[in-house]
Amino acid sequence: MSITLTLRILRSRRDVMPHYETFEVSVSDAANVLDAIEQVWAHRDRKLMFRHACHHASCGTCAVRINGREKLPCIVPVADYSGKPLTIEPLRNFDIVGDLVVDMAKFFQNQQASDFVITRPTENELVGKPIAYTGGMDPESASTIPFNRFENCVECGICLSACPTMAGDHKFFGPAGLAAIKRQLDKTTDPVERKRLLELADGEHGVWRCHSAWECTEACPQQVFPAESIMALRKEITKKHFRELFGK
Amino acid sequence: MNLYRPDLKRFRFLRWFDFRSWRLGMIAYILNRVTAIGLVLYLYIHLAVLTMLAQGPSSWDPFIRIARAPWFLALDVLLLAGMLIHGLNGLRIALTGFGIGVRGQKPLFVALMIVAAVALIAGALKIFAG
Amino acid sequence: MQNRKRSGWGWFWQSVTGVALIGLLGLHMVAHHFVAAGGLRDYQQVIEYLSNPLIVVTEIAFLIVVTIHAMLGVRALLFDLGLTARAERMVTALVIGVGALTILFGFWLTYTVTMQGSMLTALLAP
Amino acid sequence: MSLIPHVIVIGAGSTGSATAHDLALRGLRVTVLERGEIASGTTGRNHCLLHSGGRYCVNDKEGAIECIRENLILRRIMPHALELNDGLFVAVSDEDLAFKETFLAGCAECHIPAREIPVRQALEIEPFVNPDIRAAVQVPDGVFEPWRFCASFLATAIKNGAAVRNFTEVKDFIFQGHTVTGVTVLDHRTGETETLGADMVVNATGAWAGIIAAMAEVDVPVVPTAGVMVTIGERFNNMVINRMHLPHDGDIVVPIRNTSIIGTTSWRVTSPDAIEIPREQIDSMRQAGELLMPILKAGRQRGIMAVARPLISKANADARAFSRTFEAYNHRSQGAAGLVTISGGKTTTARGMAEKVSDIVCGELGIDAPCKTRTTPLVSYREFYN
Repeated sequence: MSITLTLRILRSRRDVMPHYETFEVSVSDAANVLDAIEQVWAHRDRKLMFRHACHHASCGTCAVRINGREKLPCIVPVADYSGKPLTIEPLRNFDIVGDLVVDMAKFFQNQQASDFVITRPTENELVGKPIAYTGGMDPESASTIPFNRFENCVECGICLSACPTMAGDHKFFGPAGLAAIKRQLDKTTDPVERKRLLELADGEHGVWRCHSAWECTEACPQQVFPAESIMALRKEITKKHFRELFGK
Repeated sequence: MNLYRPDLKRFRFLRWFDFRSWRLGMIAYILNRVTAIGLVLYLYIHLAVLTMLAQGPSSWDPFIRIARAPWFLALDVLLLAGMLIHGLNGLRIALTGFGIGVRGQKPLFVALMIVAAVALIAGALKIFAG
Repeated sequence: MQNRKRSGWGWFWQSVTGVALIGLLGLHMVAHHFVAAGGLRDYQQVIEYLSNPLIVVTEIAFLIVVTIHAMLGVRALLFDLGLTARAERMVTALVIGVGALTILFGFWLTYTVTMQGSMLTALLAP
Repeated sequence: MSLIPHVIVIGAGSTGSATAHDLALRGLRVTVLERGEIASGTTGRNHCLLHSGGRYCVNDKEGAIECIRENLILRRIMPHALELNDGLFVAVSDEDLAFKETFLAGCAECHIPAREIPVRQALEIEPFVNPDIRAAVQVPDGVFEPWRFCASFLATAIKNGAAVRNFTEVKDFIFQGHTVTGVTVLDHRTGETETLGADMVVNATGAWAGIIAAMAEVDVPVVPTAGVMVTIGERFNNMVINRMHLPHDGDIVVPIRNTSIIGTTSWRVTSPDAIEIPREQIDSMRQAGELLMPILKAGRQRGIMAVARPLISKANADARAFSRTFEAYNHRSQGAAGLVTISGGKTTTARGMAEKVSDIVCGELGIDAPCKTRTTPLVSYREFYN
């Protein structure tokens, strides 16, 4: 069965001020919001700029705001909104390239700063090991589920868009980058590397800029728990400061 | 007003007031901020008022009579509300920042706000009862 | 990131002073509003209250802690607006200055009122 | 003007990205033009299977040999975008069991390291596989992250001097006589149309290759063949679970991150853009997937995706029977010198496709530069944004 859906999309381009344009499209009732956006592009306006690749929440490219909330539209069913009009906007706290596309350059530089790799280090130890399905995730098991060999973070930028500190302070390192530092810290025992990572997370625009709104964790579609990572980093860094204070 | 406008980039913090995205954490964030600004302003008003003490009883005692008026006491209740919200929410932020109660921060916030509400009611009754 | 080595202390002291304030402010509020008859003290009552040295010490501790907490808070709030490095340095200098003035003013006020009080007490003493 | 020849690559899917990398490594000036986001076509929406070749080792040996060769190369050059979890071919019926010897012989013939493991052990490793399986064979399948797959190639290309322009759509070719000398593009970022000169143009647009070729009034025998994939919001398997039979609908469950992808169907479509998904295909595929792993029934359906694969038409056969191998076409003989099309194949074989088309490009340009992509490790996909 197909349903008619109204999409109000924020359009802008280098030479066009941001404004909303309304489109009506027909989609299957089983479709996700990304399918509806793609329908707008396919049948209404081929100039629409939007990012998408994998359509199953692995690549992290399609993140937008749907009715003011950050989502990966590839896994949000249109049925969730029961036919009501959808307002689709690009992520906040990024520069807009055009329409729904934002500039991810600085985001990826911060992701890279900790040398965060998306494959897990346990990769080689897993071969032939039995798996255990735990059903649902919590912050502790989410990073240790044995058979997921990629990190949970898909680098979509949703947490930065949801973060109120990011809204004000563009120099803030951002929840995703800090969560990446935390994961790298978990993976290494090398004291020099640990020191480097903690110093990267430290600083006026590092973990201390967070004001505990926990919006990143709330918005994250992939159980990365950035706020929890920030808190854990604070604890580690405070410990390090005290050790340094007493000359150790 | 469209907050995506590039010329509003310097006022990005206006995005805090996009009510559509407010969840519990954002409400806590905004409450903390609003009460913080209110309390800092109050600190200086308070110090200015206390200066009257240095001028002796002739300027202080008439003020105290005004301060005992019901409308003034209502302001006191507002002040108390600000202190309770900021203090108890701040307690959550401090605790979680040291790695305590991270997993239960949301119920912790709700519980602390209930404590704040109860304390506020008790305080208000006491203030008005004299 | 400048001041990397020291930057964590701002948040640390913000938390410590914050927790301390819960105690001190509670004491301050109870002492001023909930204990005194009629809710607020008139001049005479204030003088009597301040004649207790323990109270003076507590009030001064409160003054210092609340000023540090407020100034760190104002600084954090302004930093959240995404300032330039220059503006950040100016804000830091500004909150140190304003904080120091506030504490000095508080000292002066406590001293003046306490002195007035002791003179008054001396005058009234038969 | 630089003396180094300028090559335009149309399309930033896996083929275009790998081609840009190959040509940049050979020292050419490369510009990649992509109408949308990178990997937003077939590469993005496939089931992310890094083929061992096991799937094709009986009915498409050529494709299978390409797969295992490229699989082993990719493990060396882009380990940062791969989940190396191996694959398990399981026999769930008597016919499947009877197919086992043929399958193992096919693997041996294509040099795919296959290892039969006892059923009991297989069920220990994969407790959610249908407990009634009759046989299990382990092969070196894997999973790749499609966007990062392309971004890694492009990032390395950029590092070697290539320019990548996404959201830049090719609108027309520019000819001088019977030679393509450039393209007209629309930059969606600025809304402006401009022309870009080129010594060679590579059409690496996969299922869209026919549409692009038509702009230059040449033909390529690419048939856009749609496939549906259903994603389940939980992951139940460690390895890729394949059914041990000739490739069919819903006979593979690919785990990636914390999801499972059931793939895939196959039917011809007229346009590769915005494919309508037939409802009955979803149901039939879920049923077939549940035969392999009954627990999938309990899984929450997370999404459905359909995309057109570029199959090369060789005979009038059913879509499944097409070879999954690739083909490069030099359009010089059709009156469009300077234009080459590369299509067909799979993401797993993208590097091999790039090598083939880059050889043709270098041959046309009279450049003697060997392919170096087999041994050159790729930089992090994040450097795509540097």
